Amino acid sequence: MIRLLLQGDCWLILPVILPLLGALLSFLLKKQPRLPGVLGALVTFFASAALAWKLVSHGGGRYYLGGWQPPLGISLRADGPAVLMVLMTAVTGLAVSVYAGGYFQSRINKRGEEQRHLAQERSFWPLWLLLWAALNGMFLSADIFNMYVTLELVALSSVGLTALSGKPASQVAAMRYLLVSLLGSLSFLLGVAFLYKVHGSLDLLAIGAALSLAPAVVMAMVLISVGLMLKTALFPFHFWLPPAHANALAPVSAILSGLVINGAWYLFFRFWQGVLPLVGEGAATLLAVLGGVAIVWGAYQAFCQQRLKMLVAYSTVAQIGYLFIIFPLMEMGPEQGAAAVFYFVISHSCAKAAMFLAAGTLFLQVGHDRISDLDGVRQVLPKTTFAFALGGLSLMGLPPTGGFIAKYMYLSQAVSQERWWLVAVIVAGSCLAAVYICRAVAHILSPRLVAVAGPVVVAASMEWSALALALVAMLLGFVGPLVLHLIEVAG
Amino acid sequence: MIWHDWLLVMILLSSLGPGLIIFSLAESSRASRTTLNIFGAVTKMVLVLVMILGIYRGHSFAVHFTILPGLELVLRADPLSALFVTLSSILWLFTTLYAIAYLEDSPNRSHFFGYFSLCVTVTIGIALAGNLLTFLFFFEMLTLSTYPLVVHRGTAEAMAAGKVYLVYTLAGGILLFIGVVWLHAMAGPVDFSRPGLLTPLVAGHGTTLKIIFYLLLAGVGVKAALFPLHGWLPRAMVAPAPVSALLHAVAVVKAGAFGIIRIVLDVYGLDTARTLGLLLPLMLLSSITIMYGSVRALSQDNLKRRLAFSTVSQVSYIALGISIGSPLAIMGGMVHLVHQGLMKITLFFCAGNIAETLGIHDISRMNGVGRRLPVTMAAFTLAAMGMIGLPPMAGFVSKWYLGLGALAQGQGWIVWVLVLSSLLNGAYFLPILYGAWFKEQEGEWPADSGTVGSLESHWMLIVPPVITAVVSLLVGLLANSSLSPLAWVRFIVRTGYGL
Amino acid sequence: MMSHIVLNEQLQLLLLSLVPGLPLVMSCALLVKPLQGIGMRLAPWSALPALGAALLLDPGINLEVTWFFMGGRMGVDLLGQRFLLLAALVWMLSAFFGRSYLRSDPRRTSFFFFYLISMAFNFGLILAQDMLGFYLFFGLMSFSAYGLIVHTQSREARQAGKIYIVLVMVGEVLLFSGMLLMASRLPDLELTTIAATSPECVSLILLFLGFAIKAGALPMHVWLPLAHPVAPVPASAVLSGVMIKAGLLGWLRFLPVGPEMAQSGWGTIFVVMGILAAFYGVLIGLMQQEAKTVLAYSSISQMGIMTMLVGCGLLSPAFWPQVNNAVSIYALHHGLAKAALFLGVGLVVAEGGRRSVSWMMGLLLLPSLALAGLPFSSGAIAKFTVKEVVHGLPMPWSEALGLFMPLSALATMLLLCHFLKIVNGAFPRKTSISTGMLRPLLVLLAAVGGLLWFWPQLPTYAEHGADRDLLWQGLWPVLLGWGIMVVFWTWWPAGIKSSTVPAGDLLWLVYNPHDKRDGLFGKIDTQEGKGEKGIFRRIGMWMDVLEAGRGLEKKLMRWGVVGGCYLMLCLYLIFVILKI
Amino acid sequence: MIFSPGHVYGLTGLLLFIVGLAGLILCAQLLRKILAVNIMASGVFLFLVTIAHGNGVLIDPVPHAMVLTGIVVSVSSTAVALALAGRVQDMAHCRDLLKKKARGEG
Repeated sequence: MIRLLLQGDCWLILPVILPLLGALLSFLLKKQPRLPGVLGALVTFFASAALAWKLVSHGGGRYYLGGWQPPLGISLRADGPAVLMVLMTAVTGLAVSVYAGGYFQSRINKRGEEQRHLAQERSFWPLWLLLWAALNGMFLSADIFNMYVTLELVALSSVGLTALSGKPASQVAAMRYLLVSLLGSLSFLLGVAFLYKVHGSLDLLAIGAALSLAPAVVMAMVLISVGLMLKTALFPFHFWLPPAHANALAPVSAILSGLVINGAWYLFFRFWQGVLPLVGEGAATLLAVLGGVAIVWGAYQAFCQQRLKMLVAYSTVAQIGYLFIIFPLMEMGPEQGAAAVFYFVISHSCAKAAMFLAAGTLFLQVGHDRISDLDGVRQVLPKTTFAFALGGLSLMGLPPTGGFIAKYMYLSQAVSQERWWLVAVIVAGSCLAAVYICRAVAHILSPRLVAVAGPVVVAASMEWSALALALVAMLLGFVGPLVLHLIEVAG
Repeated sequence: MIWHDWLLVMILLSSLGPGLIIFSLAESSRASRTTLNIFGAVTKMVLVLVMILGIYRGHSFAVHFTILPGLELVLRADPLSALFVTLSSILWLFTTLYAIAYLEDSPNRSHFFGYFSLCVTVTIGIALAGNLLTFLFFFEMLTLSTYPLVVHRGTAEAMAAGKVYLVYTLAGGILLFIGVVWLHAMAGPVDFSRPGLLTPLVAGHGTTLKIIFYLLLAGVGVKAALFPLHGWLPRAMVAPAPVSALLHAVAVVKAGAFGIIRIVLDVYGLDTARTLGLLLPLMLLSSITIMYGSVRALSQDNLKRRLAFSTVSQVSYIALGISIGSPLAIMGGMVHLVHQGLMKITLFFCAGNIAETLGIHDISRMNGVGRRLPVTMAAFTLAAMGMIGLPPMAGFVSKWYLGLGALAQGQGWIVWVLVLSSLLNGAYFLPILYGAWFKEQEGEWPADSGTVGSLESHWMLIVPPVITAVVSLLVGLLANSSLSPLAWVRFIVRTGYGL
Repeated sequence: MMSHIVLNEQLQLLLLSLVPGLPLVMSCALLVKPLQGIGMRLAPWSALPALGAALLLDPGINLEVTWFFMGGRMGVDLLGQRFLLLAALVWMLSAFFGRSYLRSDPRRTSFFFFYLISMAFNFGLILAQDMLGFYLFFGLMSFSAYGLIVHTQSREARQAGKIYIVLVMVGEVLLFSGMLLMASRLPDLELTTIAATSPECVSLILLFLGFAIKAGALPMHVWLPLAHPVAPVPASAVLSGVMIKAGLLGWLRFLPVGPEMAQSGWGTIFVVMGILAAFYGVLIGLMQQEAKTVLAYSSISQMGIMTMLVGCGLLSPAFWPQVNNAVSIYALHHGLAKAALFLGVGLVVAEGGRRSVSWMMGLLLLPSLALAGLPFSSGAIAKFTVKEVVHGLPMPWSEALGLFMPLSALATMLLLCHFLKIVNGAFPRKTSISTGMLRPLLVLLAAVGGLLWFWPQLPTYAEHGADRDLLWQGLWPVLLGWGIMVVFWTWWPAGIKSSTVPAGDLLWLVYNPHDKRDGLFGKIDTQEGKGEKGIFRRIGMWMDVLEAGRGLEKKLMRWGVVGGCYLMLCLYLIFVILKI
Repeated sequence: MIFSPGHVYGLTGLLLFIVGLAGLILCAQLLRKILAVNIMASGVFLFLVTIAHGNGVLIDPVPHAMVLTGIVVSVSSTAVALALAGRVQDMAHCRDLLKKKARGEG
């Protein structure tokens, strides 16, 4: 068995199977869902790390589930970007899991509604681990129909998680989220159908190799693109995101903003990576324009928000824009462009998750998240506020954070290709991010002594996990060569 | 030898480590916080001393760290960085001592000293930066580590000032960022040890190089408070006195000025900058700043505000010296980096004493302070005289070399700028001295916290300004000795730039 | 000066460094409470090394101090020796005088602190043998003297101090820029190098004006009549007797002498300015009603003569050594006499009594007549040396200046008669005379009367001193002046009204020195609110824009809009991909 | 161009997709939206089945597998949607009741 593990490429399946097992266990152990949940997260983390190590040392690989070959069998494929995403999910996911343990414990301890919180936790762990499994499946998927399935799995479990808080606003948001993602995934599926009609294959690489501009293919590309844009919440399809992300439970917000968005975007990127040489400048420019508008509009809306979590959610809308402005830059330098955008994704994931976790901690401690009334909270929760600020720094793209490196790569691409309007967009995005983040941070870190709710009610693990994630975001400012090395590993 | 390479990192860690520990200390653990602070400061000074000896003996210190392929963080100690490092680490020690006494009973001290250490770490990083990227890296971090200090009081005014500070410095940071990236895209990694890097590009990309220069200049110019970009500095004086001292003398403004030196001398190189015609605009700009700051200082009644405008004016001497570009002028500018630091920190310490001990913030209420706080005012007087540029104070030495350098370069009008600036400095400093020494006290002091034994105030509030004042006298009085900053600057200009 | 005691070089250097060093150390002692008593007692003696150096050191000895300031040299040359002698004597005796004079002043420690540091810097400036050293001590002395002027803290003192400090500041920067311009053309900053350099117009103007402020040359003299009367008597004595000579010394040290200078108009300017000042000082002085103000104007007038002398030297470079000689002798004479007069006034005003009027008037008469050039007084010797220079000048000048000399003596006599009358009418009603004050005055008088007789140049005068012509030349202005004043007093016993021209004359044209405001530049903003209000208004406008944005975001949330976007985007993508 | 049955099925599938899309966008009620999504899904499945038919000679099994999986996914998502819609409905009902109550008292 062990020899099998070491030899074969079944490492690939572990990041999908293990969280699924965890989900099952935590679903079955209704009394103690947390233990299998956290354990599952831990094991998945190690499995993902092992996969990454294996990839770096032995190169990428393929795995056919149960030995079934395509087209009917499910095949998994590991290359640099996929494993990087798996690894990112593992890091963020582990931190979120640790956080969630403390979060639910604190909530259960805190108020009278013990049963409701217990029930929430019981649903949380299976849903979350299922989501994790689906995400990993999506990243490692080699064929596009599996992508659809995992996309749906991700969507369904996220909707479940969103609705978990039980607040009216979250129900409405979850409903809208569900409808939008159904629209998106059905568009995707129709696109897949078109592709299959033309190519008779579901393998992404095979399709990419034989791509032409036949009408059916164009139709497929359009449907897939728009469907995934919907799911990625690119402007103008961002409308469902802020309410869903802001009204969910704290760990859920982090998961949604830090991981789920990236999942849909990853598929989009994978498709366009192949398509880009074909379609020419116009489409890429369109994407970049939408991205640019998203950056400005999201930042602007974030600045208008009165609530901390809404602010962070809108900041996600803005940051999504960065994921799309890379496309024009990739025409001239595909490798550098990919490196930049993946760097951006991972640092954004860690930073954003840290910020949402921190915001959740503040919410739990203070009882609200009105920005203007958060003065002096630093004295109660120094680590959490620091984590929030650090995450903010990464979003602003200031050193020493991963965000800085990513912005640096973006800018140097834009400058060396002399796309000045993109330079302007990137810079404006940084400035605007600085504006809205500083607005929040100025209150949170304010030295004013305001009596914010007395004793600390949040668990230590909540504070530490957010801080750890923020520190990872910072650390990403220093491990550039490692990350880039990982990205460059071919499939 | 391995310790060579780690020395620079250790210099950074000597303040970073204590800073991080202090963050986690409880508010009440005063003794351990003080011990850590002083331990860090002293360790740093010892390490810096080792470094300087090394440099003097011709060792080279450098640490490379790759953050991306082709992008390196480089820490390198050259004579110029040694100058700035020494200044910062010495003044940091005094500022820390001063701050310990100044903030004796105020809240949030752990927080304060944590950021304080962070701030000096970053400043040292700026000083030791071996390439433009590293410089940018630390330069941006400086903004972030100083902001909490600026708003430390938490009042509405402080928050507003903090906002202005952030807006200015972040915007400047972005411009610098663009400039750095652009330059990197054109010329590859810009290492400070290879000044001729841009020369081959002059022919083909002259205009681009010019634009990049102005971007970089705007970026560092914000922190150096060059004329249209100076708006944050007078507002930031709402911060506690040690912070003002730090901002004006050790870290922020100095980092900006240091950046100008680096950009002109090490990135572009004098010849390239001259060929591109970049020096004259800088010269004009700094001259205007010198005048403007002084004129504005005249009409300020708040002591710290007046000092802030004075900084606006004085720091531009550094840029002026560099932009003139003759060896003597560069010496004058560089040495003013040290001189201005010493004098201005003294002034802010004294202003802090006056505010802390007597509750006086306005110059119009300072009549007769000289008799209540003779030692403080004596230090203030020395520093103010130096600012005016009277011999034998430090300020004179800088001015003299600036003037000589300007004349050597055929820029005689600079002399009139210096003259006018001296007059204006006299016009806003002398009335303060006069009121404090020769006028009678009017009414009670607003909040006299009383004498401490036979001393006029807490000893830790008195000793730092006295020492810095005496040092600022000595560096002028003994300017020609081989241990003075002037001698070191001469060494820099000769060995570092071969001028 | 012939040194009878021969010191070895080490001792000489030690003495040299003690000259400015000892007063500085003493002044520091005054700052420390426990040492104040001793410090006050020993303060006057700290000028002793200077006196010793003036008398004992070999001219030409140098102390090289490379580490000090910008690197410099201290030393004694012939010119410096005479100035040092003057400075040492006046500072020391005035200090003795002051110790008694300020006996009951509670702030005398502060006075002596400023007194000692001014003294130290004054010595330093005389000893300095390089440009920056001179400038350094010059500036320091000027600023420390401020403490002496405003010592009484009266409103007049403050006003005078204000004028003084402004002019000092201006002088500082004038000198700074002048020296800078000069230094940029020099290989090193030694005084000897400077003398050999060729003149450059701008730097000459700057240096001329910079030193003119200190020397009280027209029209920069305005601070003198304001500052001298308000300072305590010993301070006035050193200000008028010694410190204004620093400006003169500056000219002598920094003006390049040579044929080029002779051809430029500089000599003429100096001569004309000197002559003007000599008469102008007297004219305005005659209208003053306060003794010390009159003395201040007399100083202006006397400095005019010295200015004229410098001009002579510039006119004919060959005469420069003689001019140096004459100027230093004249300066020595005037310094001693003027200090004696000031101290005398102090003695009379502070301690005088009816009974002793006559002999105390006698004390004042001697230096007065010496200033007017009474034969066999120091004045006579000084004027004799001056005349020797004047005679040697080329034709038009020797004629004109030959005419000028007796006229100026007459004018001086008129002014001093006026002075004596004022003093005579101003005796208060006290009886005791403090020997502490009397003794230094007597020593000073002895110096005025006798010191110059021991001068090496004396033989020339001694040869001719008893000549009828010379005697008569010295005597007639004195007698005539006396006569004119007697006539004048008989006809107009009330004198000229004091309000005709107030002290500070020309200054009134541009500035009212009795202005009550203390600030130099009028009003000071206590708050700057305007700019910030503007910012707030702009923020308000932003808020409106933000509201509009929120409305738009709500519209974007509608399903219809989303569907529209979906379709549009699909279509657009198709177009773009197919590159239609 | 001659319409084969395959074309008819395919176009019908697409038409269904568009009808569903229109319903999703234009209908205000949640239940109708959910139904619209189901119609869209049916359209897609029909389209897939058409593909499987291909040129009518060889039946491709892969699209069938896809349709089967798709139906499973669709069923579960409909279930989730219905459950959520019920909750939303309940809440809206509660809110209305509360509003009415408040109005009545006011």
